[in-house]
Amino acid sequence: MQFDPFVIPFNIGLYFILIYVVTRSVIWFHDLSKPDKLRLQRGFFGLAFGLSLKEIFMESLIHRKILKTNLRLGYMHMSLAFGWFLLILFGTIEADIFGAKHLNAPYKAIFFRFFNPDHGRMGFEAAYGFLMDLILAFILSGLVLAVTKRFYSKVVGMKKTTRLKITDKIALTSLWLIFPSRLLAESFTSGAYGTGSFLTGSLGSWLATFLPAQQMAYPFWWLYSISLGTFFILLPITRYMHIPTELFLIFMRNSGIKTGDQAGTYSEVQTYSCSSCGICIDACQLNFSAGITNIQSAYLMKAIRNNDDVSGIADNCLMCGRCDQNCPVGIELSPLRMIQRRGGEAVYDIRNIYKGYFRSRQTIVSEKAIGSLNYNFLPEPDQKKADILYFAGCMTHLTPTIKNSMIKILDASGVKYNFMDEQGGVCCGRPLMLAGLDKEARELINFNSQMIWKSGAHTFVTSCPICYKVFKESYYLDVEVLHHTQFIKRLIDEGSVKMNFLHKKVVYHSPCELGRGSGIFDEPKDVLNHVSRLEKCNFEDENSLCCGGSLANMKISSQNKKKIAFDAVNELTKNTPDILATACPLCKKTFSAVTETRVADISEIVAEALIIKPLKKISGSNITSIKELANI
Amino acid sequence: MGKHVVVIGGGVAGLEVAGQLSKVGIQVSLIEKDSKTGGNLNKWYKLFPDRRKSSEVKEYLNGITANDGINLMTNTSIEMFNRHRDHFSIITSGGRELIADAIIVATGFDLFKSARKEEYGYGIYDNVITSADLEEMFSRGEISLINNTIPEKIGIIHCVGSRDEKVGNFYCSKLCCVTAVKQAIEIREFLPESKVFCFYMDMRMGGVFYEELYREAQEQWGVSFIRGKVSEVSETIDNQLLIKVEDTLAGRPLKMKFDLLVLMAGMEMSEGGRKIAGIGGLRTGENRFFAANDNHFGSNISNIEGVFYAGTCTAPMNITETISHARAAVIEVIDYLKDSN
Amino acid sequence: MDKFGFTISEGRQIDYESNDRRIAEYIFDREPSFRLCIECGGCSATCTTGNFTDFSLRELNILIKRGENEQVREKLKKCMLCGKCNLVCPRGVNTRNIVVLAKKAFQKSDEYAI
Amino acid sequence: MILAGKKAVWKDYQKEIAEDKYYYVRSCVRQNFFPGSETAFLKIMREELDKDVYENPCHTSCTGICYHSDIVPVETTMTVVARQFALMTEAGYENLMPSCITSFGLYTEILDTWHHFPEIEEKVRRQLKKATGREFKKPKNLAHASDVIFKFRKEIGAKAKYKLINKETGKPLKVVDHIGCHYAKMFPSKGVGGAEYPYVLTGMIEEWGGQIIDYPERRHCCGFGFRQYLVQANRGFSVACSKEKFESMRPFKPDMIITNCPGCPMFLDRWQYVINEMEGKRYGQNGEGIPVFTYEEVAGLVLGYDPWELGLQMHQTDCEPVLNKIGIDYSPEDKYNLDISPSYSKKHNLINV
Repeated sequence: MQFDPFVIPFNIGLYFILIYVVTRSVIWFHDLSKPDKLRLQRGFFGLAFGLSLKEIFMESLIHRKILKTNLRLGYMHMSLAFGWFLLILFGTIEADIFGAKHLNAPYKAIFFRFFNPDHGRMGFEAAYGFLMDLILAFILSGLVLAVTKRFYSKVVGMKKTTRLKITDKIALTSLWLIFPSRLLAESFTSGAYGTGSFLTGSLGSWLATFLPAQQMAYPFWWLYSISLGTFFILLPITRYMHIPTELFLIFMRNSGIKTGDQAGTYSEVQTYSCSSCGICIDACQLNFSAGITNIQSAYLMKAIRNNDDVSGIADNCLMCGRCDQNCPVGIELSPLRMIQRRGGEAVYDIRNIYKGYFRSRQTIVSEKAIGSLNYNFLPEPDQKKADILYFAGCMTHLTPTIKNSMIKILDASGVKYNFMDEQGGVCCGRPLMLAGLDKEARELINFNSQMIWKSGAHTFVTSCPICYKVFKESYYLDVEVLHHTQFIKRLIDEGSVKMNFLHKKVVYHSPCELGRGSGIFDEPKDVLNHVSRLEKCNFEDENSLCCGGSLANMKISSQNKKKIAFDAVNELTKNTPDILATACPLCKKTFSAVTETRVADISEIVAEALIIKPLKKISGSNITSIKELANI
Repeated sequence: MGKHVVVIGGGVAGLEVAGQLSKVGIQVSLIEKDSKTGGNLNKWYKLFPDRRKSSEVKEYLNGITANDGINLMTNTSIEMFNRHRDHFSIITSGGRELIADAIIVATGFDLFKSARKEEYGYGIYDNVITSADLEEMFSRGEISLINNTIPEKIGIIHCVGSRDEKVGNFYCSKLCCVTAVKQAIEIREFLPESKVFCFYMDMRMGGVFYEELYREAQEQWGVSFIRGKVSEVSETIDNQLLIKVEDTLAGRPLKMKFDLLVLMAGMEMSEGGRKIAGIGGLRTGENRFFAANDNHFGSNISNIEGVFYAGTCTAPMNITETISHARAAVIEVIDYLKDSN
Repeated sequence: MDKFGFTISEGRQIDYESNDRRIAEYIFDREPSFRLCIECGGCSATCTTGNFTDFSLRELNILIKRGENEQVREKLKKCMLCGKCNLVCPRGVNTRNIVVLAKKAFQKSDEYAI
Repeated sequence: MILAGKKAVWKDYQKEIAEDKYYYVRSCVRQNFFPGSETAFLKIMREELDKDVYENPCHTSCTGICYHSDIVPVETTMTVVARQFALMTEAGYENLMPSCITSFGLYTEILDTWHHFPEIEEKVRRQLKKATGREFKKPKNLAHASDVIFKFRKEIGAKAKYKLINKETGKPLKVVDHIGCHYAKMFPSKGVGGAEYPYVLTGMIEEWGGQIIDYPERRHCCGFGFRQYLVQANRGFSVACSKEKFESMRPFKPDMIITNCPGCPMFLDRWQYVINEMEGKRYGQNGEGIPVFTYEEVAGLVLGYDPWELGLQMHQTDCEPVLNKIGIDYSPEDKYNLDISPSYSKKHNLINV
């Protein structure tokens, strides 16, 4: 029996964390909703399992996504994660092959050199020792970067590094100590026995020249064990919990589980999966334009883990989704933030949980009022019959050019439509949802839904991406919901409208709620390509910027909004376009305030290029407007 | 040229006129009723909108009038003046006779006598003061109540004696609003624990940087602005001042207690000016200020040939406008003297 | 007690000193732009809710500041948070946050009352 | 409070008050609510001050209440008032001395109107002539009865048997003065001391040993306001006005209220009872209520008149606390023994028509 008291700290830590993780996962599984449990079971015996393994290898070990965004940071993470993984893997194999017996206790692999100091003098053993040293060197190189990053974050190409709490610091210190202490312990042992490869061997024999290697080795084996033990024990209460949790996250995600509206297993798993890498901080415009550096998603995740008051953090966010897009772990940061905004007040809404699980939305029961009404002053919903409903939205009423352009386009296309909020409508409900007031939003959604049902329309077109998102996702209407860019694209494809080509240089700004929020990137660009010279810019599609005017941020001051808008406009207008095109009234309004460049909604550009059929004189009638003509 | 011009009033306008005239070699007699020049400027500690010290402006004015060509006569007023064919003869209170080719009236303004608004209790309630009294407190460097305690809640009442038919002043003094804002900020600077409320009828922030100052008062200094004309003030048993006002924007009457009330006294034609108007037959307007010959291009010209106006004796003006108006008067005088040759 | 065929009328006067202005202080602390309102009424004019009711954010602002909280409590619920007021405001008052904060403050004051 | 400042204001509002030969016109309200007041006034004027005061039984209401209640048109009111002037002219008097504040205000208003619009005066003269055959001269001096008492406050003070001083403590009684709205609020220059800091009652109280207290709502109306009270549905507003005043004066702990208007003592007196009945709220020390007096009653008291002769038993709020504080000699058992009053009055020649 190979045993020494110094392995005890490691063993305690290891068994503690193993038991903890198993218990935790049982609780997590138990807390899952029924459909999610089914998803997970299906995933376990399906394709999801394989996919997850691949993803775990690519993301949790290799850190492919971080490597893509930031090579040095990626290398740092990869060397530590992948290196450690290799160390454990090859260490276990080494212990199994070269050890006293097969199927050893885990500590045998970790402290292999201590128990087998004579090992590795020649041949294959020596080569294996070389491999182990190489892996250790690989890890240590990453560690050097990590230490430097902590004290000087620019070295790894980052502007900000996350702030730590005290347990994180202890855990971090013990993590940092693990590999240097292993290096020294192995080196001293190797020095004493004349073994070891290029790293431990060379360092050991050099140290042995002036130090009593035999005596020096033992304390470092203790230190190595204690560091490991401490790290494991602290794991559940520090950000390093992300190491085991991320595996669950990947598997759950691949099984098709979504965040939903309420806190639950998945949101908790995601929260613990955040490694506080800080990539979200760099991506955040509140950081780089407005200098607000304490509200980013990494801090939110940390605050939730620490049970801190999160309202100040949760509300101060544009919800542009840039962090979601950049998160290397793939955490759904914006939905998680929304859960916090709701503050546990979420309507227990069966549809949201089952969303995507049921094939047909038609089985969903119709709307019922919830509790006492806030908006009982609203009139009885009433709407004329029409095939197509056009809904400008609150914001569009403040940018009447967009509204008028859309009317011009609709009139010219000859479709039969109704302008639903011509006299000013009722808010779509999304602003309330963004403030975490789902119950109130539901009342407005009910009202607008009834308006739409009464119209009998099959297509619903809106000019506002904010409206679009909520109509698309939270209304459950048996109606096709389109943003006006999609609708115009369709009109062009059908040939219902004809346009001149405007010889103008245009840069397209993709609005957050339309682009990242709803995945509509191509239609607006197709339309613009059709009527103008669309130029590329540095912030396109998923990487596009927020205008700063977002309704999602409750806290931001108007000055900071302006700063964000100003920086964004500067980026977008670098190549001096004639027109900065957007597809959102709010973006238009926000940008217009800070730039000399013409800011126009796509509908405006299209309306400008529109070829209006000349009015034919119809005998015996005095039709004067296109609209009337179209109705004939 | 050997011409002699008498300037009546040694305030901002009078000093500027005297200085500019002597620069071009005209002999000037500057008549001031007080023992020193500076006029109303002496009462003010700091000026709006940039809160520069009034002493800086005085320094400038003293600089341009430190000139041998100016015969300064303090503690002197005008008893009589007569226009002869091409000159004026002026009798001073000292009995001296001055012969002048032209006269510039720069008699300035007096602050509205706040005691006339009896319902505000100036001179009756212990802690009702005027904007000028407050400036004096600023100069002394302490704001305190009669019983030497520090006020915590301070109210500022706009439009005292301005836009008020009841005291016969229909016009807007136009500088009290910005003075109120300036003083509110200064109070907050002096007493960071205090709360300041301004009661206004309209915020007339028509000057350069006035609106910015207003915004600063709200944003940085937390001064509250309540729209409504205070109707009456009374003293409570604990020596606080209870005001009644309508919060016109809430559409409700409001009562509130203060430790100190500051009345933003408006500007009126000065007593000296009224006297001059009487003895010289100079025309005054409905607002009792001197009536200029033409409001657009003759605001310095009086109804008597050779008599010119400079500064706030014609209308409420800030210092910038007063100095511009004074310089314009200088041009008119030079023109006039040239023609009369 | 209607003993004489009439009751003693309640005053309409806002008694600033005895009113509870903690709601206002709560908002002032968290949203300094609350101070910047100049009561122009732009918010009320563009208001989506104001299109249907007498809801006026301008009025609510002022009533909160004076501590006339009871009048605000119910009206506040009518706001749809659409944010048009924010866009219209010439002073950059963060109107939506004021509404959200006011709602929170009332919620808190209710909790304390219980 | 800076007294010098107040005095400066008072100096600005001096009014001419005739020396002698008054044509006295009674008040409709007063002789019903506090009949002893006017009786005492005449006694003081004639017996104590030795003045010539003439009273005409043909005199009618000035119509003030109806005028302020929008019932009688202004021209009618003017004609009625012109008739009063005619009666005065016929009697050979020139100094008009109304007992009622509303009458005083109305006469002042009418004289001012005639001053600015002589054609109206002419028209009224014609109407009066046509209706009654009478002609009139405008009064040379118009002073309210309280102005006259104010004028002779020193003389009354010299003859006083009591001072408004708390016998026990030796300190002056704390007195709230309440001036009728129509006294000076419409024409501040026609009231002694003006409208903001009226001096007419203050002068009396200070002369007779009391101390005036300035409480915040001292300018507030008593609540009569004609329409508020006369329409029953509005009475809640009337009582609320009085309540506002009581609440405001409460911290000052006043011993008594003095008024110069017929309606005010009525409302300040009766509403205390009503507020107590409706809300159980009592004012004054020990919840005894704050006694409310007319200036004639106060003058009578300091001159040593019997409280029941002055008609103090007609007050809803008991006046005994004040009588006791001053140390006035009176017999409590005679308070409601009304039998003695007529003979008593006759004996003392109080009613003199």
